[in-house]
Amino acid sequence: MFKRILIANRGEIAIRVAKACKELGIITIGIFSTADENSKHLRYMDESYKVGEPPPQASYLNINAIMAAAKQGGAEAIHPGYGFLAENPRFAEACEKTGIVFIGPSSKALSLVGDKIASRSTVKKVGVPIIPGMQIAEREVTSFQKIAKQVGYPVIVKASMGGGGKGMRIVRTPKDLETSIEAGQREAKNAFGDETVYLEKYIERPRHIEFQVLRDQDGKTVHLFERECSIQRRHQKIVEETPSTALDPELRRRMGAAAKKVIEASEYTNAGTVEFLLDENHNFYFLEVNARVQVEHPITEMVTGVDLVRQQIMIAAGAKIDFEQSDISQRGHAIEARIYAEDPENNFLPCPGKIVFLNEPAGPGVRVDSGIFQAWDVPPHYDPILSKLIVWAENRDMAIKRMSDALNDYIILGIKTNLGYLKRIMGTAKFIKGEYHTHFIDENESKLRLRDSNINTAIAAASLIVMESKQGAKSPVESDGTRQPTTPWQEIGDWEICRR
Amino acid sequence: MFKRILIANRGEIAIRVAKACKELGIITIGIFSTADENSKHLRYMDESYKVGEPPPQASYLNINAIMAAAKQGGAEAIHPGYGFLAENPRFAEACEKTGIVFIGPSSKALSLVGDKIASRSTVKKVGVPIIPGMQIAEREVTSFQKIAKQVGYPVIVKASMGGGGKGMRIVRTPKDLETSIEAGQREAKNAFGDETVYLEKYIERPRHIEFQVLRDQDGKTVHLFERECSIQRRHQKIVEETPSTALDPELRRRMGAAAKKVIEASEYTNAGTVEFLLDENHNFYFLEVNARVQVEHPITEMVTGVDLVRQQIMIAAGAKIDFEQSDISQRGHAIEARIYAEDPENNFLPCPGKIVFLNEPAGPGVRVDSGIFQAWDVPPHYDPILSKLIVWAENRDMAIKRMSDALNDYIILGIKTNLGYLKRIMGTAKFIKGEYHTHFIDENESKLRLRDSNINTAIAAASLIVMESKQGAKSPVESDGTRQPTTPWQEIGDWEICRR
Amino acid sequence: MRYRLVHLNAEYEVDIHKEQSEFVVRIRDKDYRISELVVQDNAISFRTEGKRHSIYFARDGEKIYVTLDGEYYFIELSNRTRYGSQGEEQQKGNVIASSMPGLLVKLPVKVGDKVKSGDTLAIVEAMKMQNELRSPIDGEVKKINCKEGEQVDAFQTIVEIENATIK
Amino acid sequence: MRYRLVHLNAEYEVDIHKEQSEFVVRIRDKDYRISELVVQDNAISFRTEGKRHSIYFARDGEKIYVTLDGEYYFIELSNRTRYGSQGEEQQKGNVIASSMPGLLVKLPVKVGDKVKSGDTLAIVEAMKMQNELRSPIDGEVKKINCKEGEQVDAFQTIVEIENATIK
Repeated sequence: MFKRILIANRGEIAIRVAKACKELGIITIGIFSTADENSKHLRYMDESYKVGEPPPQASYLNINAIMAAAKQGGAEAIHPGYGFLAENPRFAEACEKTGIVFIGPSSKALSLVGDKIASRSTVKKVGVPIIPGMQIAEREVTSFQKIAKQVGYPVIVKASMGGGGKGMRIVRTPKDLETSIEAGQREAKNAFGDETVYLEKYIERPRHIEFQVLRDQDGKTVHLFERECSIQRRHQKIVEETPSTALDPELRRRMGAAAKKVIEASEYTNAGTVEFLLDENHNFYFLEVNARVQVEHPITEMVTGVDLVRQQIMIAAGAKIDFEQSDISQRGHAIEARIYAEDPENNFLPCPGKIVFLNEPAGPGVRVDSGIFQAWDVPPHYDPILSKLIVWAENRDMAIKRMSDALNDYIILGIKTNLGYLKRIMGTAKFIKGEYHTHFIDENESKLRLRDSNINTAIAAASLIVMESKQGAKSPVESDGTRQPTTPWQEIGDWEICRR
Repeated sequence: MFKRILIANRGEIAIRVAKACKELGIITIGIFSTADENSKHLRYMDESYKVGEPPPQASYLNINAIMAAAKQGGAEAIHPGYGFLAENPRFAEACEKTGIVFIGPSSKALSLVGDKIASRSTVKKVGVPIIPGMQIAEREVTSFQKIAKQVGYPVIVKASMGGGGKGMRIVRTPKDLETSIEAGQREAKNAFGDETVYLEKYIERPRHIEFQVLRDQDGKTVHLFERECSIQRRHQKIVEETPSTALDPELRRRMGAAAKKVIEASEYTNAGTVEFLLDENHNFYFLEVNARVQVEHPITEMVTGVDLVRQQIMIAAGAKIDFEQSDISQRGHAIEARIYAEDPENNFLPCPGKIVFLNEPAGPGVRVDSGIFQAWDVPPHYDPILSKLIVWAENRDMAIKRMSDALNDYIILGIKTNLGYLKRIMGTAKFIKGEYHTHFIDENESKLRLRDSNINTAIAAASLIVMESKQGAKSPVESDGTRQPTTPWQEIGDWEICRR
Repeated sequence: MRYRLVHLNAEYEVDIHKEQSEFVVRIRDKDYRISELVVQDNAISFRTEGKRHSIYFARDGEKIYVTLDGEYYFIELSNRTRYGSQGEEQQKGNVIASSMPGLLVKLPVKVGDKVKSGDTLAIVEAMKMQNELRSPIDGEVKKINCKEGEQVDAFQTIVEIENATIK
Repeated sequence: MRYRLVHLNAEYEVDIHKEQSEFVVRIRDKDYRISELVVQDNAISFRTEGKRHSIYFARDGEKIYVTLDGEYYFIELSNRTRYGSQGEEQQKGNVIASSMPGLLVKLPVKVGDKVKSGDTLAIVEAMKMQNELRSPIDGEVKKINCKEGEQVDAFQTIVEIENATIK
């Protein structure tokens, strides 16, 4: 087993990985940008190295600086977490070259699964269904037109190196195809430095179902069942659950087998996730491989009882997976809600700032993977994720109620967060019934709006708070030195300075 | 299902029960003494009633006041938690008479299992081994002498209505028997108002193993495996774990079957725990039935995935147990540590007082059932339990490390607690090996003492804190109005006022 | 005592006075009788309309964060000329302010430029998210208060547009 | 700067002085060089002997609670006549103080009573636990500072015994 691991990340995932390391008796080496000198993840590191200025390019994406820290700290392995350099083949390669173990797949497997078109053709070869569309990237508009006609409209134009919705264009009629291709290429070029786009059949109202897979260096492959991640805002998952209400045992079995095939065909080792779209007729299509530990990995841990981060480290160290597919079962139900520093009432715009008061929930079936603390100033340079609230319960109904109650107990004051919004999701009829798909947020917009019911009570509370903080203060001393006693009625003057 | 439940308790267990109620859509009615007007459990109650003054007799043991609150609040059922009135047949009877459901066994079953001698004979009838000794309470010293000779010394004299070690006397030679009986009777009389004592064979170095059982009103009985509770100080459990390292599958099967027999023979419904002693030769003996949800119930929940408090409420409402014995399995390993307001360096004496700073651990496999909050003044009238830290992990080694790390993350400042002591238990060779019994604390006393290694660092920190708070303060103003600049060297005067 | 509070761009006129042991809070012509008021640190609790509320809050100058039954309310004391959020600007039309704190990554206009409604005036980036600020009106750039590469605050005015014709 | 600190009845003489950017803390004739000192709210961190320590603390007058690597240290500034804990009393022998805050449930002696070593002088109850305070010496009750039914603090003197013959 490794003696020293560098954790090339920050926030909750760096803490998650550090805890797994400590439990294995491994010394943890942290990195931080100058914006993170006081961040929580450093409390879990035995040693820490500064790797650069706040912008990610200068620090958490700075391969040279991170490799230097790894060398200085004597790291035998690097865990990249998620985001930042987690799926960057050049980073994996830099590790391979210096003899440091990259905790993840090889740079070769990373390159393969990172290229959407290449991975589509690999997957097709082993008989896993892919969304009908192009097999290779083409440049000619006529090729796009031909294939669009074959698969039938609507179609979607996607960036080959894409992600996060960038470079995507849905096309519903042939006349819009050409302009959409051009727009997609432009956006792809700007976002990824590569203008290659391709075309697929567009699946209406799909569910996003992914399978967690582990594969060791001997090629033993086990899946740990699905996660349903259809609740998304701006192509980013915000609520995930497992099991999915959309799968029956037979479909689950077939998708699990398909996921294992994809991982095997990609010669992929370590933990990986195979993403599928499921259409309204229960057909599933391979979407992509996420070559990292995912934000939503805890729900799989809760229902299968397998510690995924520990498995990642063990596999990277050469250990064999010591359980069989038949040992893995789903027990109960788990839901994750991602807590973001953002304003759902203002288009989910991010809201960094100081956390003035914090109370995190706890108790039966409640897990909080948190990267924050009271009095911390959330920096504006990184992803707005603050923490993850995960609940487990005997069944889905209880899990939804437990999540709702835990969200009630989760108090973050001083910055705006999506806590209230997440609670509203838990109260939505379609979510409670499990009847949802990736357009859930859009289609339930009115139901997810802050309801009026308690606004007057909140306004009343705010007025009382203002009044109390005035009355609690000492009587004001006028500039001429006379002391004026304060009574509520004398403060009516406040009214006058209000803007009309 | 009930619409309104009164929770006749305080602290973490009242919160635990309230959460289960809320998840079932049940309105929670709380009670509090005047010492608990600001206590955390009230935050989880939809309504609350004051039931009396701080002493337990005046409030949490005040059956009349609690029944009045139940009536006023329209409670259809009462959950007693643990301790206080949880196993009091008169309280169960008061509920039965007023048509309120007591969430627990009937008053009749409570009376039976509460009487140690009566339950011993019930248990013996169904073939479950009991510790060799008296079958009925006897008064004649000659009877004690005869039976002591039969079972062989050492023997133990116990109070029939006993608990918590009161009225117990270990007797190693015949000449000490008579005085021990007299002393036991006196102590029993004082503690329980009943001087009846009886005699048993004394088991050396036993392990305390208990089985969790559920039985519904149709008589369906399922056990949820064992908990090992041998780590005790002053006859009170402080660390519990499951599975026990002392059981093999065959012994586990036999003990589970015996536990179910005991519950069935006692005509006991709802959740109950059957306690056994296990001797060094792996013989087990029935000890007693705990007729309540137990402090350590969470570890069973973590490994079996069954929510015990929810089951209690469902069974009391007439629901059938909807799983079979064969559905229940133990997954992974769970450990609980009880956090007490007490001073392990001063004979575990209780330490009520104000919590100045609080940080509770969280993350993968960590559960905190807590009854405290920062700035709360822990009242001196009740049990010193503050909260319970429960961890789950894939295996026992990982669970011990996880507990140790979580204890590190658990910060309670302002009062003394056993947090450090618990962490030392996790680092003890005998605990790590799983080779322990109920005398663990005594036998490992020297290993459990606060080690010297860091004391100088702590002293240095304390000195720096004192120095900083002096330097941080403004320069002192002398009574004559002159302002004196402060420099470290001028403060040497402190030395002089120290006591020699 | 009277206040004017703003929540989600709606203004609330509030009038508080004491009647014996109770407070009466009038909000939009409806009276709420408040009793059992307790304020401590970050928590306030009171009873109104038959229900007891326990509310956590944080106050930062004119801004008040309040959480109640799992919902969050961001309320501001309206006693100064506030810089509005995007929604409001579209009505007001001449002051373009950032909707979030972040880095001003692009400022493609200069003073005197003619702009059309919908033109991008600035791009602010925070937490991996780019927010484009577009002109709500046809007009001319009158004033620019920031420079590209600068850190801006939420509600900080970046560009002022002189009204030409409202479209 | 010099302090005398008490931890678990052991006294530590501490001498702190500054040398350039470091502090030198002398404890029992050993020097600890402290660098990178940061004190904020309830946390103090510093480096000494090659290791960085992050310590939470709370200070309440002369009492300092410190937690370090999962262990808790209760340290007192020794600049007053302290009432000792039980252990110490057994050596000192004439001042009987409660070991914990609680209710004085029994006080079976009165001034002038002759007591023997081991006799129960008082019973204090807290958190379901009774603590018997016994006389460490043969002697005579000289002074009683409390009444039965009274709440007592930790270290509060309850009874004073006049030494007869030390057993």
